[in-house]
Amino acid sequence: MTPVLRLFSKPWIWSWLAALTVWFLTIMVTLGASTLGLSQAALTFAAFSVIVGLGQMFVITLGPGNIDLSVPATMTLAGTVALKLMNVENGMILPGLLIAIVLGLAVGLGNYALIKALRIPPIIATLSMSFIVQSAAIWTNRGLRIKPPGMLAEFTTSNTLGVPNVAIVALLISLFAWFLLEKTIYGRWISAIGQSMPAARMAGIPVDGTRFVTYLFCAVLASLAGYLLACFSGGAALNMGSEYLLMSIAVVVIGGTAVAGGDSNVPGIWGASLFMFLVVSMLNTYGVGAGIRLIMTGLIIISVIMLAGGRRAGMR
Amino acid sequence: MTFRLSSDALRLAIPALSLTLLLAAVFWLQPRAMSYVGLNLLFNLAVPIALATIAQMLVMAVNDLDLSMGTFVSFVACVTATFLRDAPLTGILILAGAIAIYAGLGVVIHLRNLPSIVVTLGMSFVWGGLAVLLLPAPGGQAPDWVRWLMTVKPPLAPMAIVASIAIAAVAHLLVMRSSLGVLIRGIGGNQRSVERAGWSIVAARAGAYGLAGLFAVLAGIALVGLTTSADANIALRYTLLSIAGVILGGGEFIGGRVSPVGAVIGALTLTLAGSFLSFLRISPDWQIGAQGAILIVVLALRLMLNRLEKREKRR
Amino acid sequence: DTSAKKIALSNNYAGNSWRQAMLTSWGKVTGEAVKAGTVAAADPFTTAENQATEQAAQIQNMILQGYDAIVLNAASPTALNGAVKEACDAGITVVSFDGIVTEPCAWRIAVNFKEMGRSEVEYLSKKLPEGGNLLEIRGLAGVFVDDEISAGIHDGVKQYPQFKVVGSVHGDWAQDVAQKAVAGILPSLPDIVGVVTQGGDGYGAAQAIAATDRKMPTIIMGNREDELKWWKEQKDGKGYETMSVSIAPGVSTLAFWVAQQILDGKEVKKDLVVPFLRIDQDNLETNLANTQAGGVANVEYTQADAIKVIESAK
Amino acid sequence: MDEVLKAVIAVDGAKVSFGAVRALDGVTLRVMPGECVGLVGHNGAGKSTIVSVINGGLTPHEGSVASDGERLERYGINAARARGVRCVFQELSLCPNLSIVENTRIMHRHLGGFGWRRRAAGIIEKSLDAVFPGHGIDSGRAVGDLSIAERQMVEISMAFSDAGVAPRLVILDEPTSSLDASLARQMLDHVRRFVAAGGSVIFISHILHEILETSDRIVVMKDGRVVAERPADGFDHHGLVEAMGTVAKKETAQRSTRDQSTAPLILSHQTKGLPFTARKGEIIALAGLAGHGQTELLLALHAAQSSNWLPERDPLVTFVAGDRRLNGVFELWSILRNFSIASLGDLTRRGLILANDEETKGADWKRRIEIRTPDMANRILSLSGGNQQKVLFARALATRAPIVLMDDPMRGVDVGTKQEVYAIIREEAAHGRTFIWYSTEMDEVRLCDRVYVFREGRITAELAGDAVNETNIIAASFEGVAA
Ligand SMILES: Nc1ncnc2c1ncn2[C@@H]1O[C@H](COP(=O)(O)OP(=O)(O)OP(=O)(O)O)[C@@H](O)[C@H]1O
Ligand SMILES: Nc1ncnc2c1ncn2[C@@H]1O[C@H](COP(=O)(O)OP(=O)(O)OP(=O)(O)O)[C@@H](O)[C@H]1O
Ligand SMILES: [Mg+2]
Ligand SMILES: [Mg+2]
Repeated sequence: MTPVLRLFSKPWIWSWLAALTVWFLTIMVTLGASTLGLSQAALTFAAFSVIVGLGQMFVITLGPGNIDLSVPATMTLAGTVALKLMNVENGMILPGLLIAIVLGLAVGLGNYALIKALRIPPIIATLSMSFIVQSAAIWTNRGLRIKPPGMLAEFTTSNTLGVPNVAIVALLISLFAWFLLEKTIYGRWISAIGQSMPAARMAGIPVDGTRFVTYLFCAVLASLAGYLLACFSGGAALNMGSEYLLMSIAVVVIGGTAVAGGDSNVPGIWGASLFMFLVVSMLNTYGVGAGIRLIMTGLIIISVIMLAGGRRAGMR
Repeated sequence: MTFRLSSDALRLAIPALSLTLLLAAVFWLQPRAMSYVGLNLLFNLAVPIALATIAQMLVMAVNDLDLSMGTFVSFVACVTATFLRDAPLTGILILAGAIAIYAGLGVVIHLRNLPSIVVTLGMSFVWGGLAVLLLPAPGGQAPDWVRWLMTVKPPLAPMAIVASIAIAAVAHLLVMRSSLGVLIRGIGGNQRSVERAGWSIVAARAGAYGLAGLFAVLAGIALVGLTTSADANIALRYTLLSIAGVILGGGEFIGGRVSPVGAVIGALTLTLAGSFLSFLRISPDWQIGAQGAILIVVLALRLMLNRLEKREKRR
Repeated sequence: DTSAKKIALSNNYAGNSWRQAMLTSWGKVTGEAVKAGTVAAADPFTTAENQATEQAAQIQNMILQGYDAIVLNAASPTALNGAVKEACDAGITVVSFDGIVTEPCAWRIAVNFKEMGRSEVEYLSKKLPEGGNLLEIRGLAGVFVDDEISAGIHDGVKQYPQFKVVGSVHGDWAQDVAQKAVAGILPSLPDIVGVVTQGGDGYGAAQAIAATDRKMPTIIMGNREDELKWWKEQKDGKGYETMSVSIAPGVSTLAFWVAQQILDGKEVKKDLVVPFLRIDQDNLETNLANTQAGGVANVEYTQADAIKVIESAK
Repeated sequence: MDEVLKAVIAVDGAKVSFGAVRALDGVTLRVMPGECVGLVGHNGAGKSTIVSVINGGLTPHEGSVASDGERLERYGINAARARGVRCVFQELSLCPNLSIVENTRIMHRHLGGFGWRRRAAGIIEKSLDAVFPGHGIDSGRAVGDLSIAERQMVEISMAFSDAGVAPRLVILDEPTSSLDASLARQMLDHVRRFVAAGGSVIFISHILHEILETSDRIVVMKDGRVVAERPADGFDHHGLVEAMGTVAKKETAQRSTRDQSTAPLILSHQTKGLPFTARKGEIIALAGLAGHGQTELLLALHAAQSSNWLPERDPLVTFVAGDRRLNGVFELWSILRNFSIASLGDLTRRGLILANDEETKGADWKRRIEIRTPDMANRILSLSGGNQQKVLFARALATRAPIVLMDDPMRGVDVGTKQEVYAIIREEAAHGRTFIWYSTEMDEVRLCDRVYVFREGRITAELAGDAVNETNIIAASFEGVAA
């Protein structure tokens, strides 16, 4: 196989190609003048999708039926509670981060308890959980938008060497996720569980422990994304996560991760996140209305999955 | 112990029991609901949900999942409130085309061996976009015959109950009694053996999806009959509601184990759960959370009864 | 005498600060009214998912619960008509506000959203007589308020042709969504002099623009505390000028009093109009001081206010 | 050519290959009306494949199919069914979620129309009554609720049922594997009745006496070819085995007569029947008819000894799956990853996989049990089934677990490989490993030190030493009492 062909056999290449195409089409409107601005904006906003997408990817890798619908509510809860705790004080940045992570752990624990102890299918368990979490977010601060501490706001909104800081954070998390997947025993385990749960069990893998940790991980990433997003956008809002429900799933599947589980990839998440942001920007730039924008997004998702090809034994 | 409940009967007993319990609780909280008008008010919005749940159930019967149910029903609602009223022929053509697209999705998913989740996720954007194009702002108006159908007051039992029973009966005949239904469930159970008996799987899957499209279209029409007009976001929650309804009704994600009567009961249960909560007068902060809690409770009940069933079987 | 009457609030959404302020105002004002014995009950209900179908079910439940009046902030102006008609037929007074319904049997406390959009452009035309390019931030696609305000803005642009809308994005009335959408389109836009908004999105737009090296255009604000605070900072620092306009969340209390008046047997016209709450350069500080941190600039109404509104409509 | 004219089905020079595997290498087979053809051969000989060709599920790459003297160009499932060809497949092939009546509907495409339920019930009940008198199966029950034997009975009756197109040729691919002696008897009697009435049957079984007494003619296959074909009375048991070319017979006959009763006890488990114990270095067989609780015991042992929540440094048990596809291979992975997954704990430092150690160990085992592949980085599915099975063995043996649970792991493994694996097992046992081995093959059972015989989910007999022989095992598995 030539290197080019090998590249094209990678599942993530399609999302990157799509992102590049859309990026090019958008900057051509201004004949390239918007290159830097658009790229920076894309990196910034892709970063949030990447963080939640990574968590969702780990869960989806666990195999058919595994999905976490509590991502948006977790983001909201973590964002609101952390900002309330920090109360615009720079000294409270770390405790704020800590409480966000603790909340993520709590939600993940709740999710897996419902899935395991009550045998509720993940899709419904996490949905029910998200209602409860959303209520908790409302109850804690009734939607007040408290500003983030100055240092944190400054950090999340500025660039280092032209690269947005949040993108750097997302990159670090991606590297960590890649490392987990490729280099550690945990990565092998989730991939094995996703391919066949009975086989994984018989191979001596601690299946429940692994799945539990994965749901925790997803919830923690969601809460981390909520924390960052709240600081970035100058305050947490009760509806700030809602966009990330479909987004977190879409970036995973467009990125080439197998919906049937067992096969995940980190680069695809970046390609898909950039693409999802850029496609909206492109259609906005071309002045396309909301209706057409939605239709095109849908058609593009279907085309990407058709190009990437159906998977063998692709359940669902 | 010669008496033995079949697994199908037990599958139904569980949702029926939860519905009865919930209904008893609602009557206790709100005795006024125990009347012709009261029952209609409690259940009339369950009618479109029940139809959508049946549609989702048909897709789940062939081991797939439809994530576009909500946007599709919204789209149908928009068509009903605009074209179906103003230009019935065009309206019917559009709806027929939509059903054909559904059947086509079944074919594509089967032939290219695509994950149905992703394809329908993509389609949910498409239907949503079409709905927004059709009705950028809420509006339109239900055709009179639809409005009449949904508000007619039959003797003895209110429309909502009559319609629910009719839907359950038709779906039961179609899915549990007819040859096509057997074929569709057979694919969910063991696709290979159905193939070996000489059936065309593509055609059967197209049939399942087409029927799902048909029921979803009916759901959209019924919904507009109740609301009198439509908007592009009117039924977004039907996606998750319909899945939850199927599961509550004893259906399973894989294996072709579905129950149409159960699905209708599941839809009624979900609707009733909402009313139950509002009769409880929970603080507004926790009203949303309570919906999650009640889903959990009902599903936990299912687990308990499933355990009972297993013990019964082992005996 | 309405001391035996029960009123319910049917609310379709609680997921933003405006709605939370609305619920808080409701709780405060009606709590006092119940304590004073003016009405027997005033229970708020909120649906989980901002869906007309869910709210229709909620209204039907209220009919069953035997409320005498339903105060309604509707998810859709038309999709609830079926349920509202049923409530009217059951002899229940329905008063809709903010998100109003078109069913003729209901009362409407409307904000002229179209006018609100138009006034934004009018303000800009005074401030920037030479005109220029505008960026429009819209709300949630497919929702009536979005369409109304946007139509008003475009009417305004027609009226003041020195302005041109060069870009339009959907911000879903959320700061973060608006920020993202604006950041995406901004690089491809020519210079813009103003941003016309729908509320809840101004601060997001400001954040997105601040992240670039563009000159800060005049961004119309939407009365949120963070917006006002930002404006105050800019005003103090660079003499930044703009205006802020939105509907006051306390309008729920006006609707409550109107419902109470109707139950009391008062003759009330079906269509009432409340002015929107506008904040200008000179009254910014007072308004900011009266606004709860993280909340929305608000006005709560008294029974007397309601009577005045009713009288003036006659 | 007179024969061809009369043959219900005549396959001529059929060749089928799956990638590099030659499943059929020029097979010619004729089935006359009124005869029962016995088809025997080692695992992977191609028996199931020729069945697929005859029932239209598979088009041969070369060769032809003719029926009633007419060469069929467009032969397929529906053409076959129209000619009355019916098949009972090796693996159960009913829809478990449907009732017996509904399954009947699926099997008979032309049964539709108003009142099909009544007709279908009539058809299947008539057939069940005919084949298994006194069966006691209610046709309204869901197949998933039936026992394995009942399912097999339904499937056999389904093949013999008549819904318009009368069955002319019924193919039975190992139909008796889950039936007890009396049910098998009933079925064989029905086959004779069916043949006497002019029907044809192709009967595939590894139970040779069934073949010998039921068939009119026996066809022996080996490596995708027909190697012998004679009237049944031309064969005896020994001759048949010889014709199949089973080298295994001689070697496996030599049973090591080790006495392990003094070795330290390593595992004991309370079961519904007799208690189960295992000693260090023992090879223990779980015998009895297929599906009578052996796999369940293995799963229970595994579940009892391994944690689902925490990783274990020193697991007590490891498992070799028999159903590779269900609980053995990870299809998306390379051979190396499939091999190393169970022993990964030894190949990591602080959770980090030591890639070099993994590769070294993989290469080591590749050599030791001769996994035939150029590169351990190739995908596992690129291996033949037998080699996949070897990888699973290597996976288990490479762990440090002192007990190896084996769930009929030789299913579909060829003779040569088997001998290699037997040798490895003996060697490991000599080094003190314990093997608990569920097997459906008598030859394998006889390799073991001790045998537990299962019947209806419980252990009904324990045999050791010289008591381990075919007669005792068969007696115990059918009568349910210790021999
Ligand atoms: N779909 C397939 N893909 C690849 N190889 C196949 C396929 N089906 C059969 N084979 C191969 O063809 C050969 C013949 O298989 P077949 O199933 O006919 O054997 P058999 O004689 O029925 O064996 P058994 O006694 O185990 O049932 C085997 O080597 C098998 O691996
Ligand atoms: N490459 C393949 N693609 C699709 N299906 C396959 C493939 N290989 C095997 N199968 C399936 O597995 C079934 C059993 O074949 P299996 O792999 O067990 O062959 P085997 O006879 O055990 O191999 P071997 O001859 O090496 O011992 C086949 O009938 C076929 O359905
Ligand atoms: Mg084989
Ligand atoms: Mg075979």
